[in-house]
Amino acid sequence: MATDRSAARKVFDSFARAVADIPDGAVMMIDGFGGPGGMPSFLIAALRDQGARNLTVIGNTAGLPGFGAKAGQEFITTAVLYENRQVRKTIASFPVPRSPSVMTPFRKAWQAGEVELEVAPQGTLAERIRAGGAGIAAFYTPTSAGTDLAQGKETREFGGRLHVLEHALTADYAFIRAHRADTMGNLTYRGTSRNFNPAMATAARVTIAEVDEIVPAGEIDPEAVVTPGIYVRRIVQRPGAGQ
Amino acid sequence: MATDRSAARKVFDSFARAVADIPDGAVMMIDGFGGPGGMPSFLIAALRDQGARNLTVIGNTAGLPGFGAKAGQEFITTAVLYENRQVRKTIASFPVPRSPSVMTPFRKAWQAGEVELEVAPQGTLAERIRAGGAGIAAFYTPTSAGTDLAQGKETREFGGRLHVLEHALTADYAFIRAHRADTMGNLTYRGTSRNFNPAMATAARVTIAEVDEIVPAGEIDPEAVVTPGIYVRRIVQRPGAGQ
Amino acid sequence: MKQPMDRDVMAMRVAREFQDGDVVNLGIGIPTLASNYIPEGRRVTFHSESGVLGYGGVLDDGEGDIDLINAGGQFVAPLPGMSVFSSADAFAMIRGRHIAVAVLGAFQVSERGDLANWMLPGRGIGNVGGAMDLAAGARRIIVVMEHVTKDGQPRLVRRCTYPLTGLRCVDLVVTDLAVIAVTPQGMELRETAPGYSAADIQAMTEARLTVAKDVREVEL
Amino acid sequence: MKQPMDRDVMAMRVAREFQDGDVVNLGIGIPTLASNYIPEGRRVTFHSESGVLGYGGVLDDGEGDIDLINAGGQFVAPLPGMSVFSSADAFAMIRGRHIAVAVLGAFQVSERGDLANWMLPGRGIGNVGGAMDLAAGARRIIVVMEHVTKDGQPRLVRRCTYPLTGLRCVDLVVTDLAVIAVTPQGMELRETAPGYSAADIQAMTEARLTVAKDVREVEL
Repeated sequence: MATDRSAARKVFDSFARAVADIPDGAVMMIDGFGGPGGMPSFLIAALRDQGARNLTVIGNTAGLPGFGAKAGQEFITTAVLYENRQVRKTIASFPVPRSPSVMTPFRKAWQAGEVELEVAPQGTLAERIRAGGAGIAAFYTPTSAGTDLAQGKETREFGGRLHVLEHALTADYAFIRAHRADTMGNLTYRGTSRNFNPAMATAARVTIAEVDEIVPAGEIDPEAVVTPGIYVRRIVQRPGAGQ
Repeated sequence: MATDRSAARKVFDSFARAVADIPDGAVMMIDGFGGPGGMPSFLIAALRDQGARNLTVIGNTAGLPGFGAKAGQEFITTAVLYENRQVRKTIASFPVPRSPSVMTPFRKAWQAGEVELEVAPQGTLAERIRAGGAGIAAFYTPTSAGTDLAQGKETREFGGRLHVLEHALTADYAFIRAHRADTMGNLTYRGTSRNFNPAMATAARVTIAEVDEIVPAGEIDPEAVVTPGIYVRRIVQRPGAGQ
Repeated sequence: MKQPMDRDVMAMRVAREFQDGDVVNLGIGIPTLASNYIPEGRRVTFHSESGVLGYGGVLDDGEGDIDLINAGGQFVAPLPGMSVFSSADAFAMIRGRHIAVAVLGAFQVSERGDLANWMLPGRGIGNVGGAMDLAAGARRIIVVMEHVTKDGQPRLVRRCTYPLTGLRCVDLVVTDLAVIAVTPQGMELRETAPGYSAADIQAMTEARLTVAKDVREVEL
Repeated sequence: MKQPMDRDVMAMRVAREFQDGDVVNLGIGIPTLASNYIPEGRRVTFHSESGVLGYGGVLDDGEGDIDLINAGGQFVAPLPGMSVFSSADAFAMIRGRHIAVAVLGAFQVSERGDLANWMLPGRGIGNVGGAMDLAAGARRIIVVMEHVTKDGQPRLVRRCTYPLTGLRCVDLVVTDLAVIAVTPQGMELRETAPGYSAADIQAMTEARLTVAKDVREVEL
């Protein structure tokens, strides 16, 4: 049964310590939806400082400046990992800003041939991550059938409609941005900041959550838990309240 | 945008009216987990009284007396539909009581050859229903590989492990037992009464929810909604408070 | 006098398609504008692949909350009866055919309803976002776009030359010049902007148009 | 003197396998009993396919809540830090290999670790419930059962003759007479009930047993 001693086991006191063991070549799930809401910025910054290289980064974007942010609001995205040349492969649905004239560290790295890109439809990406966490090896979806993104993939008709076989994604580490954690690792989110975080939390060997506050077990209504603690290995509280 | 007038559209004032249009031959998703918690008993009773025949019933059980109930507690399960000879096919994971000596209407109908049975592993059943609601035509699962329940199904290795191809399930109608609904059809549940209900709610053309209470839109925290209103077509309140 | 529709008129025309009770997903740009013109007496619920159902209008920077955005990253207002959910759940709704209408922008639409709206050829890198999921999943796809490109090239084409988003998925196209339905028999011109004849429209359209018996000027 | 283990001793022996931090799924019967014997200082979280994680002990009829049951339909106690979720999510946890240990009953276990526990041959109808999902998904499967049938037939067999639940999935078997590990080389006898020799155990076992170098009487 849960005891108070268990509290200390998941709660880490620094972002640096929480990411310290990430090795070169690790497969990472990080991003939220692209904006500051749902973005595990402190964990990303810690990974930049930690310096692991040859990473694969799975996320909705590859760092979009200003997306979903207040005017002039600064926030750290996975862009800093491209800037620091830590990434060798990206799987994303919306990798670059809409305007081709907006240069980003990812776009620069991609143009220089330093990073490999796999573009996946956003819903397929979310479902592949969910499948990875749920022990589903692969699934048939109608999304992308007949398009360039289905090239080289197996297809098959179901109910007279062409479907594409898509494979599960898993990761070594997932960085999660949640609102509240209890000491058992149960998480809640805020609004659309939920996005890719709950699925990513299920699909990594080690899931690390960056949260606004950590409360004792029992403080989160069992009905309101979005990510059950079984999926969360490490929790770190962001400095300051709220954000 | 939501207006107060919308309230009246999903809320039905009688169980009989809510099930009136179910035709002979309909595919139904009903059950909860087997016990009174999560069982849409009033809707089941209304369907018995309505009399539609040749139904396919997809559910975890096919009516288990006493399961998950207080000693002597009476509750209506899908058993009444078998008793009334309304069912021609069942898909279930736990169709009969553990003891072969406990006779149930389903067991009797099955022994008499009046009802066809497909047994599915519980997790595969839940995932097939979820897939039906999520537009996934089929998926590969390791569950049941190499067993009798995989006979006649396609298999394939992923990562050196045998997987079975399982197809999505959808229904014409789902009966849902929830705790609270708002007038937009958003639902919350209580404890383990959630079980198959949220997945079933997504997988039917017409989802009908039986709830303890109906509150105005805005009374349920957007973060705590388990079944978003998009999935719920009709809502009926159970007589009396609580149950 | 020939009078192309402006962005707001196009949005208004699109909004007339929304039926009472519809759940609608709006793309960025003119599609988002359509939320300002819901016909009186119809209840429409908005869905965004950012993970929210039943949200309200777009908010400005001051009122906005970074934890409540639409798929374009704009801040939106909460409404009573709103719910939030994960991306996996948001796309389960889309792929599972629970969205009545998606309104999307496009580069090209072919006469059989193929849609190209995610990638410009030659750009090398494309943002697909949720476009393919919406194309495959929404029960009805309305495209809203300029009738021709800036260079005057038709966007309604026999076959798309841009990378496809989805096959045979578009149901209705609203442009600044016309309203055109995609039917099993091909494209049918149903409404024109004021002052345009069917021949005017066909002249700016590569796709072959049939003309509806009751073709008329667009009404709002 | 030969002293078979009783149900509580078997449950106690099973519980010794739980490691600190494990999430454990317990089948009905002796497996459920194991929750009473968690070793001091180890934190174990219980999962049930009824849709709950972090619940407490079994409650009697009076205290029970019909909205908080385990997979066997028994009422269980809430605990701080508990969470509830749907069946689809409960089995995502199982299939996705997030459950450290499942403790299951069985009719037969084969020497390569095949499990038969869901259907008696000839009964015509079987309740599979979550058995196959647990067999395929839990990271470690411990079977707890009587060493032989009521008729004295071995349950540890060369090949299962009953319908299979899962292939090569069992890691450890705890019976009333012995503790036997399933290794890549086959079954290994590790512990015996008091007074039983390795030869005694093999005599009641159809599967071929190797005897661990440090085979010993079961310790609790």
